[in-house]
Amino acid sequence: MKYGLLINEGPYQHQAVDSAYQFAKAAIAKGHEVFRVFFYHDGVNNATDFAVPPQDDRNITENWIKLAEENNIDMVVCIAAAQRRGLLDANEAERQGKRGDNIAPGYRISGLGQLVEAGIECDRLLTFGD
Amino acid sequence: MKYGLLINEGPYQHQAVDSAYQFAKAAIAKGHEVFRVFFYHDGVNNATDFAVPPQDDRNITENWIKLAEENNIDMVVCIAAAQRRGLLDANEAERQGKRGDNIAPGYRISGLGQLVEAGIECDRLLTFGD
Amino acid sequence: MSEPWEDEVEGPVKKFMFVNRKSPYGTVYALESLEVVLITAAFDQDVSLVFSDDGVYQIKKGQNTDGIGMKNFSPTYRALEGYDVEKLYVDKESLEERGLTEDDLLVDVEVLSRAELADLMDDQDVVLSF
Amino acid sequence: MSEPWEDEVEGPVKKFMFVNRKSPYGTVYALESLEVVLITAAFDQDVSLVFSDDGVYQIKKGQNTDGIGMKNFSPTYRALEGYDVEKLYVDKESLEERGLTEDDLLVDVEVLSRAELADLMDDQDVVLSF
Amino acid sequence: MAMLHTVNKSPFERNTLDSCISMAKSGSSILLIEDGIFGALKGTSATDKVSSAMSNVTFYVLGPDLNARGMTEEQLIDGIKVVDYEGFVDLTAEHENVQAWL
Amino acid sequence: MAMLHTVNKSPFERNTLDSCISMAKSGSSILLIEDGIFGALKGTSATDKVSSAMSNVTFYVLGPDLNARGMTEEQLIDGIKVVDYEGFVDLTAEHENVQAWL
Repeated sequence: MKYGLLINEGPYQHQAVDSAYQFAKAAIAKGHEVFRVFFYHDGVNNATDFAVPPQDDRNITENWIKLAEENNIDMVVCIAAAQRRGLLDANEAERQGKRGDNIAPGYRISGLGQLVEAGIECDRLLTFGD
Repeated sequence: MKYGLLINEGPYQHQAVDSAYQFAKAAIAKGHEVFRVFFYHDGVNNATDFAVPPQDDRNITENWIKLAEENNIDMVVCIAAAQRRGLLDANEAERQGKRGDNIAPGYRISGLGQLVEAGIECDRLLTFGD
Repeated sequence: MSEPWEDEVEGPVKKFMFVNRKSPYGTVYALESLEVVLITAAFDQDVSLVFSDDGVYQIKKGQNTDGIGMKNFSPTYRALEGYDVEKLYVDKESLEERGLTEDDLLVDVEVLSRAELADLMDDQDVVLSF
Repeated sequence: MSEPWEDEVEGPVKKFMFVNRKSPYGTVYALESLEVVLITAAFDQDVSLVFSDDGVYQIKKGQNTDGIGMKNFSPTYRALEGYDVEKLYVDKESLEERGLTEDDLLVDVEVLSRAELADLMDDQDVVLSF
Repeated sequence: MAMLHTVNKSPFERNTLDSCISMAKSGSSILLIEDGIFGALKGTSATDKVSSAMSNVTFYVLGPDLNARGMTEEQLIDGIKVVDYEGFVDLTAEHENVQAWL
Repeated sequence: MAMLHTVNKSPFERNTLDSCISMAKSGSSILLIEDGIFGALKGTSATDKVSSAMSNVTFYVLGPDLNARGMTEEQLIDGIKVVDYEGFVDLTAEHENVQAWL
C-alpha cells in the first residue's frame, strides 16, 4: 500500500505526531510505502531545527528526518500554516525579510496542493491530530 | 489589582492567547497592572520572531510586544518548554550550538520560578489555555 | 496562501469528504479546513462538506468578530459555490441538539440523518476531519 | 529544566492548588504541570495537588511506555514526598466513573467528594489547572 | 466574594462545564468564554443543566465571544448576564480567586 | 471491508466516541488509540455504550497506548481485540477507507 500521512499537531504537546511516527515505522516494516508526510496546522512546528529536547526524551524532529532519509519519505510543511506560526526556510526568510530561518534539513515547504495530491495518489491518507 | 497571566497555547491554533490579550488590554484600560505574562507549554510559540501572518489577520506576537512596551509588562518564556519546541534566544542558541535564534525582542527566556513568583506577587494569576 | 492553480496537477478524480466537527474561532481548524477545501476543489476533485457536532456553528448566520480581534471568515462559505463546491451536508441531530434550524445557516445545505451521512461517508475515497 | 534553587526567592507563603484533569501521554499537560509543582515546592509554598476527571489516570499504577517511545514519568509522583509535596487529593466520583479504587494508584492520596474538594479549592490563593 | 470559574469549552464537545458545575460552590460565579458560550444558550440539550445550576451559581457570558459565534443576547437563558472584556476584568477583581477550567 | 474509524479521545472527556459510534455503519471497525483506549475498559461509566455498539461494529484497541496508561488486556471489555502498530497498519490496509475522529 501507498500511504500519505497528515499531521496536525506540534511536537510534545499532543501525542499525534508520535502516533504517526510509530505508524510510519510499522508500515515500512511491513513493506508498505510511506509516500508523503504533510505537516499542517501546528504540525508545522515539528519541522523546527532549533529544538533541544531533554536528553532522556525523544527527539521528534530528528526521528522523522532519519526515517524519511532511510525510506525516501517526502516531508512537506504547509507554507500558509508555517508562515502564521514562524517556520521559515532560507528562501522564505529572504523573501519575507526575516533575519534567519529555522526549518530543519529534510523538510520542504510547499502548498496545500501537496496534501491534495497525496490524497489522490495514495491508497490511504491518514490523519493524526487532536 | 496586580495581574499575572499564564498562556499555555500557541498562536492561531487556539483562541487562548487572543483572549489573554483582550483581557490584558481591558485590565490596563481599567487602571490595573499587568505585572507579568508567562508563556508555557505551546504558549512559548507566541514569542517567535519569524511569523508572517496573512495581511488581513492579526499579528499576535507584535501585538503583545507593543502592549508590553507601552505598559511595562514583563513577558517571560519558559526555558524548558521553549527548548522542547524550538524557541531560542541568542544566548541559548550559542550555548546549544544552534545556527540561529528566533525569540522576538520584548520576550525574555527564564525558568518556571518566574511563574511561581507571579503567583506569589500578583493579586490574581489567570490561566488561558486549551 | 499560495494560489491554488500554481501546483495543480492533472489526474484522476477522487471523492474527498471534509468532516467539520469544531466550532469556529475557539480553534483554527475550521478556518484551515476551509483552505484545504478550496484547494481540493481547484484540483477538480469531487468535494463534499459535512457539518456535524459543533461544526454546524461554522455556518451560523450573523457572526460578528469585531469584539475578539479575529477575522470573520464565514463569508467564505458563501463563496464555495463559485469554486463548484456544492455538496454541503448538515447533521440533523447536531442541529436539533443545539436548537438550530436550517434558517439559522448562512448557506444552502442538505440536512441528513446520521444514517444517511454514514452511507455518504462510506462511499468516499478520502475522508478528512479537522 | 533550570534547577529549582537557582531563582528561589524569599517571601510570603501562598496556597497553590494544581488541578490535574487530563490523562498522561495523550497531551503534555500532565508532565509539564508536574514541573511547575516541583518548582512551586522549591519556593516553599503550600502546595496541593488534585487529580480529577481523566487526571486520576496520571497516578495509575503499572504505566509502561516502552511501546510508544515516550518517557514514563509516573515515578516522579512517588518522588513528590521528597519535595515536601504531601497534599494529594483524588476526586472520588472520577475514580468511580472509571472503575478505579485507591489500590490502583501509585501514591498515597486522600479521596474526597466534590463538595470537599470545592471547599479546599475555595480556600486557595492560586489555582492552576493544566 | 467567592470564586470565579471560567469555562472555555463547548458543553457539547467536552465534560468541562459539567466538572466545573459539580465543583462550583453555592454563591460562586461561572463565566463562559470562547467556545464555552454555547452553554449559555436557551433551547439546546445543555440548557437544562445550566438552568438548574443557576439556583446556586451566577452565570456570566462574554459578549464578544457570543457575537463572534453569531449569537445575541436574545438567545441567552434568562438571567445570564453579558459582560465585555472590561466586565471580565471586573469579575476577576471582585471575586477572591479565579479558576480556569481548561 | 467497510470503513475503519479511529478515536483518540477519552470517552469521559469528549463526545468524540459517541459521534463516531453514531456514524459507524454496521460491519465497520473502530480502533481506539491514544486517550481513546479508556473507552475499551470494562467497569467504567462508558462500558455499556461500547458493549452495546459491539453488536454492529468490531472494536480494536492499540496495545502500546493501553500499556502506557497502566492498563492490560485483562481490563478490556470481552471481545475487544488488541493490536500493536503493525496491527494498526494491517487494519488500515484491510479496510477500504479510514476516518480519524479528532
